[in-house]
Amino acid sequence: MRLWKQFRGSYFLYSFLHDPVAMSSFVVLTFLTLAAFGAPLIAPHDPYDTTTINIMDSEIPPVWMDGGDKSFTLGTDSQGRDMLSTMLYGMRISIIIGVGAVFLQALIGIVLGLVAGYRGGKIDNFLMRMADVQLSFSTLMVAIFLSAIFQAVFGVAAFESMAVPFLVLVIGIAEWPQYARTVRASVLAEKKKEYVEAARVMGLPANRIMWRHILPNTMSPILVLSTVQVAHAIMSEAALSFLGLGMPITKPSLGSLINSGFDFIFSGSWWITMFPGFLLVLLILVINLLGDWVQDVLNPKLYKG
Amino acid sequence: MTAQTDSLVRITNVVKHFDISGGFLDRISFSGGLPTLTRTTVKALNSVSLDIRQGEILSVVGESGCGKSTLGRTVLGLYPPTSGEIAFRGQRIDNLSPKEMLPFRRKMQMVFQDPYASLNPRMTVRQILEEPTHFHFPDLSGSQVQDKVAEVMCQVGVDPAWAGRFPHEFSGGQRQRISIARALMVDPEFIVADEPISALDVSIQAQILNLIMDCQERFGLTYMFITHDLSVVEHISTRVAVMYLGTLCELASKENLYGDPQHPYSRALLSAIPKLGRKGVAHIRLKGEVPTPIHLPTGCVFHTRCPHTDERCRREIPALRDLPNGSQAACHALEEGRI
Amino acid sequence: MFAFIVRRIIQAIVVMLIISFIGFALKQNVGDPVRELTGISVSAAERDAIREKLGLNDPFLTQYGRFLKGAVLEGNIGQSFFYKKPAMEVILSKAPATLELVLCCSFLIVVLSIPMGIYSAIYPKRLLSRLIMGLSTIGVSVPIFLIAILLIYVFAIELNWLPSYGRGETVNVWGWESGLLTMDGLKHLILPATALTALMLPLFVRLIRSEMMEVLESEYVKFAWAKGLPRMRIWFVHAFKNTLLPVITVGGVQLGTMIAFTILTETVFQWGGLGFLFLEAVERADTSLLVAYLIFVGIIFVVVNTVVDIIYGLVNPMVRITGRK
Amino acid sequence: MTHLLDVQDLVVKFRLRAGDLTALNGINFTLNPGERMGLVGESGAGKSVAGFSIINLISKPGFIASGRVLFEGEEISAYPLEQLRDIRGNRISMIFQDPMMTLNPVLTIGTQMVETIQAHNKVSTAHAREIALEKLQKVYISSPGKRLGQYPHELSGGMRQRVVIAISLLTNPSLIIADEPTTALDVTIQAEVMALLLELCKNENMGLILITHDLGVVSQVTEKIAVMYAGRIVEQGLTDEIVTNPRHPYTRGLIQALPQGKSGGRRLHQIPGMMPNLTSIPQGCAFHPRCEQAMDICRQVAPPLFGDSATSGIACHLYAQTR
Repeated sequence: MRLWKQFRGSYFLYSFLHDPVAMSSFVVLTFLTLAAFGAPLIAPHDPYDTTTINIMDSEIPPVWMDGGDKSFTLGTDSQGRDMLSTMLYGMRISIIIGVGAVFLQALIGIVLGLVAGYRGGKIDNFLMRMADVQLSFSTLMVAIFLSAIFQAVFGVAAFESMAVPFLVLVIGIAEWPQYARTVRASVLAEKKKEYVEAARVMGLPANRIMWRHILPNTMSPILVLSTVQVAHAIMSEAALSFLGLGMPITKPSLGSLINSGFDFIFSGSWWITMFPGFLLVLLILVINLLGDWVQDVLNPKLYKG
Repeated sequence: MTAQTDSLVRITNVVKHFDISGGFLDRISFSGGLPTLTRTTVKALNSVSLDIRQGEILSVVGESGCGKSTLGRTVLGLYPPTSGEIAFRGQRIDNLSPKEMLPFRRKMQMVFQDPYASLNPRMTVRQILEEPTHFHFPDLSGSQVQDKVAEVMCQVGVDPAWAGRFPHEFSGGQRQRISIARALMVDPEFIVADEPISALDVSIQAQILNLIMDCQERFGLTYMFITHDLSVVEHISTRVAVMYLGTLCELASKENLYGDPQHPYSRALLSAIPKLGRKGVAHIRLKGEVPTPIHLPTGCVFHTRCPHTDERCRREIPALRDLPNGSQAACHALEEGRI
Repeated sequence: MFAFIVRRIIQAIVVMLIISFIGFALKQNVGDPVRELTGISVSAAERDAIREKLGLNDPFLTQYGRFLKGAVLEGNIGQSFFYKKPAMEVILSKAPATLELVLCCSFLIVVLSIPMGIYSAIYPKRLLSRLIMGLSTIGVSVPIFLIAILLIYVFAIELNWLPSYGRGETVNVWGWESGLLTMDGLKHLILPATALTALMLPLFVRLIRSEMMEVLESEYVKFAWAKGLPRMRIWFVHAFKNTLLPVITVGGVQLGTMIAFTILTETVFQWGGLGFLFLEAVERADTSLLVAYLIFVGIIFVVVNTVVDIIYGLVNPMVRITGRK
Repeated sequence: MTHLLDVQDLVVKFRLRAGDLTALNGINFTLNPGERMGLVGESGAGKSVAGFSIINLISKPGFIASGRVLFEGEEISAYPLEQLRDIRGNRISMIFQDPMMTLNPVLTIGTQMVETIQAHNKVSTAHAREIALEKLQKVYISSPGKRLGQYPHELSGGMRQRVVIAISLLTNPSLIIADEPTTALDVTIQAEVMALLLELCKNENMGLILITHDLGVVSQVTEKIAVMYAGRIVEQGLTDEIVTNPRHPYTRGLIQALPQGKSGGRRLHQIPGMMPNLTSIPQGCAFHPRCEQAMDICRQVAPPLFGDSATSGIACHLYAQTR
């Protein structure tokens, strides 16, 4: 109750209510998320149910164009699946992978960053050197490599059947350095502050100081980073799927839908690519806009360089 | 006043060096074209010996970088000393494990400089004050702890009704009171106060100084008061230790230091205090700059700036010696009667 | 400063060792070197003989040592199973296409992002600045393959102004297949380069703007105003020189991102460069080629990052004089 | 005689989303050529804002809402930026608080000095370097020739502040505004820098506005004082008079709160409470909630500056009759 009251009176809420961009982004994001997770309820067709799909329905244009069909509002893809339904299901996969990957990154990154920052010394040197090498390759490159390796080791079929956890793992491993560096930088800053010394003078054990005193104070940068990273992870997933290293076309995410449509763009079926593309951009854009707003409000110093 | 001569904390030949050379690669340097590995150490404390007596306020003064804060933190075991001993009531504490150290943690507390950084911004005042109590007195019941929080908050002049608030809801002066309350929660005997008022405004400084002195009276506390503000030192201390570049220059009673400073550095320092109503600036000018604690001068650390330097000062490190007026100072010139 | 450079170079070598080790471990565990040499139609007994002859039954570290020796002395990383040529040779033959793309984009980014970033930092409230910032927020949110597809759809399919795939006509200049010297090659370059630039530009504009705004708030810039300096001098000498430092560091790191994105760009535009080659190698499970790609890209990153660090050191007097960051 | 500086009813506000915040609420003071004045107050009193508003260099979102600043008879508060440039750094110089932050870290001392001269005078770089060298010698910097080629981080704090002072002297200004010039420095260096500033002002007959919270420093260097509280001047007058005989309850409290040599061991006088936030300045006299002598009128009417002469005044209802 007290927390709620505090939240209601907070600057956070105040600035949210006075920022139309943040509010409309939030509304759009909520709408998209609800639509994605409510897909089984609201989608007109079930794209996973092969019995309802008729290959003869393929490449039907949206309803307002010549040759459109009333039951397929946004047309169909090359396999005759309803675009709207497939996109909703695809967005659900994109969001699940995006959020799941960020959880994994955050978990690895926060633990390693906290340990590196608080303990310092050799562990710190080693972890940060590793993070540096990985980051200099760029997270996308690492993700591409990892999925390529996974596909080679487990075979394409196994990879496709386990694509969601694999992609979460791949993107999670590829991007942990972002968290580790951010957390480490803010731990180093917090560690110098006198409340940490006060806790040490009290004789509190190191673990308790790390988790109970320092960690809560690194939450602002973690929150800011997390919004950016969700957008990033969704984008990475789309890129991997686009390259054929991600979700299979039988269970498409937005990225694999765009990829499958790309071949048909030359024959004029632009909607198979453009609709999921637009949805993807909208999704990432609203998350980024919210991220910008969160950063403005919390204004933490993110790790640079 | 026999109790005053009892030593509560004894610091013997404490040395503290910090290695800032970094990783292996950072240590590579080139001298005469050949790669060599060099270590860079900051010599923060160079053999400091000091007794803190029961019930006194011992002030440690000096300019930034003189090692006064390091001394305070080393005494409390925040930094392990490179060499030397620290004893509390005669028992050596610098080599104890964190567990063996616990009973002493309760006796020795610290108050910090920056009231904005010294309280955890994510904890309420109640949590800040309860945590040490729960930790050190696990036998106390919840209501006993709450009573104690309320009591101590009253003692430092913060309304206990505000215990549910977060630090950022308080002003700098009030936070410093809470910081003092946190130290008092575990019934300490000895408090290291590291520049506790220098981040505060003048009118607030007086409030906190008064509080510090009240607490001493009420709880029979002993303080090590670290500051650069010489007028504050004159106001509150029993004895004063003057430090320069990690070395103790002069240790004297307040009256002796302000009335009859002995060490050339103390003299220069005291002449520089801006005094209300004194016209113009008439201070003893020191030549040159403070050397870095990475490259300490040989012999007496002050010889590069001292007006009385001779050959011996450049060569030999002076020891702290008793002077006729009862003070102690580390200076060859004083010992030889040159000044 | 000399010690600083030596340190950076030792660091670069260590990083390369780590990368080569990872590459080698991949090769050992993922690929089958015998197949790379012989193809599939060889009996099990013959395979074992070849294994023994190649020293594939030696301890891991011995093999790694041999691999490293071959790689450093002869540039030999292994044989591409598909091309039946040394993998490094294949990589080098495709590298010019990718490098030309990357260099063109880097040039465009530097030329465009600096004025845009500075302008929007100095006049944050003007309409043009808001436009730049708005566009760059959208730009960050559009995946590169979508930009590429959109460009193809508009300029190649609908308007039919520009070619949609391939490098076009190239000229061989001392072994370097260049598309920059022919009209046709340049035409082919426009869309891929635009796509890649459109992706990276917003990042740099936002970075330069935020760094510059921070510097403009600093005490020394305020002091420069108090000294009565002309505003051009304050902006371009006092503020921009300090903005440059973090931008240089990030710029080096972002080059890695750019090369990663060439994989996507080249796929969409069927640009016959490294990224395209890499994806083919993934599909064909051509491990040696993958490892060669990893090591080649690794070398580029390490060299660029080391050069960037040294430039940083030269620009920043703190490093130049103390040799420390 | 025209004053060197004449500040009239200066009001400075900060434009915030929630509305305008008054940081400086109508201050008045004058300074004669060669006169040294201290602007004293605690943090948040508006003393720095006052200093910076003289050359119209208030950080955003601050702006001068009303009032005038006359410098040698010219109304410089109305000048556009290009004209102000001729004042700033040329006829009025500033010295900032933290010498570690004031100098640009990537430019050499020489560059930063030469550019200042060349911004205001058409001189060759060689000639400008000579002037720079001469000023560096004036502030007692050892081997000044070498310093010109060095970067700020190669110098110690005290040395940097002397470089900043040298920069402020380059164009022979008639007024120097020093914003807490010694707060970031150690005691012995503080004394040196202060002595230097005093000597230079006397020798060159420059006016000085010294902004500080340290009454001790002010009393040693300045001839007159203005004490500020919550955006207003509450008392001004000759330094000697105010230090020995403070009349405004706030000034008195401030001086009594200072630990003085002979007060040893006793409790210090303390002013209860703290300075109000700019967002919640009490009605009437801003000091009344902390004032022991507050009367009914204090809670309703903000006292004007009651003055017995042109140079001194007290904003306190207790002194309303002494007019």
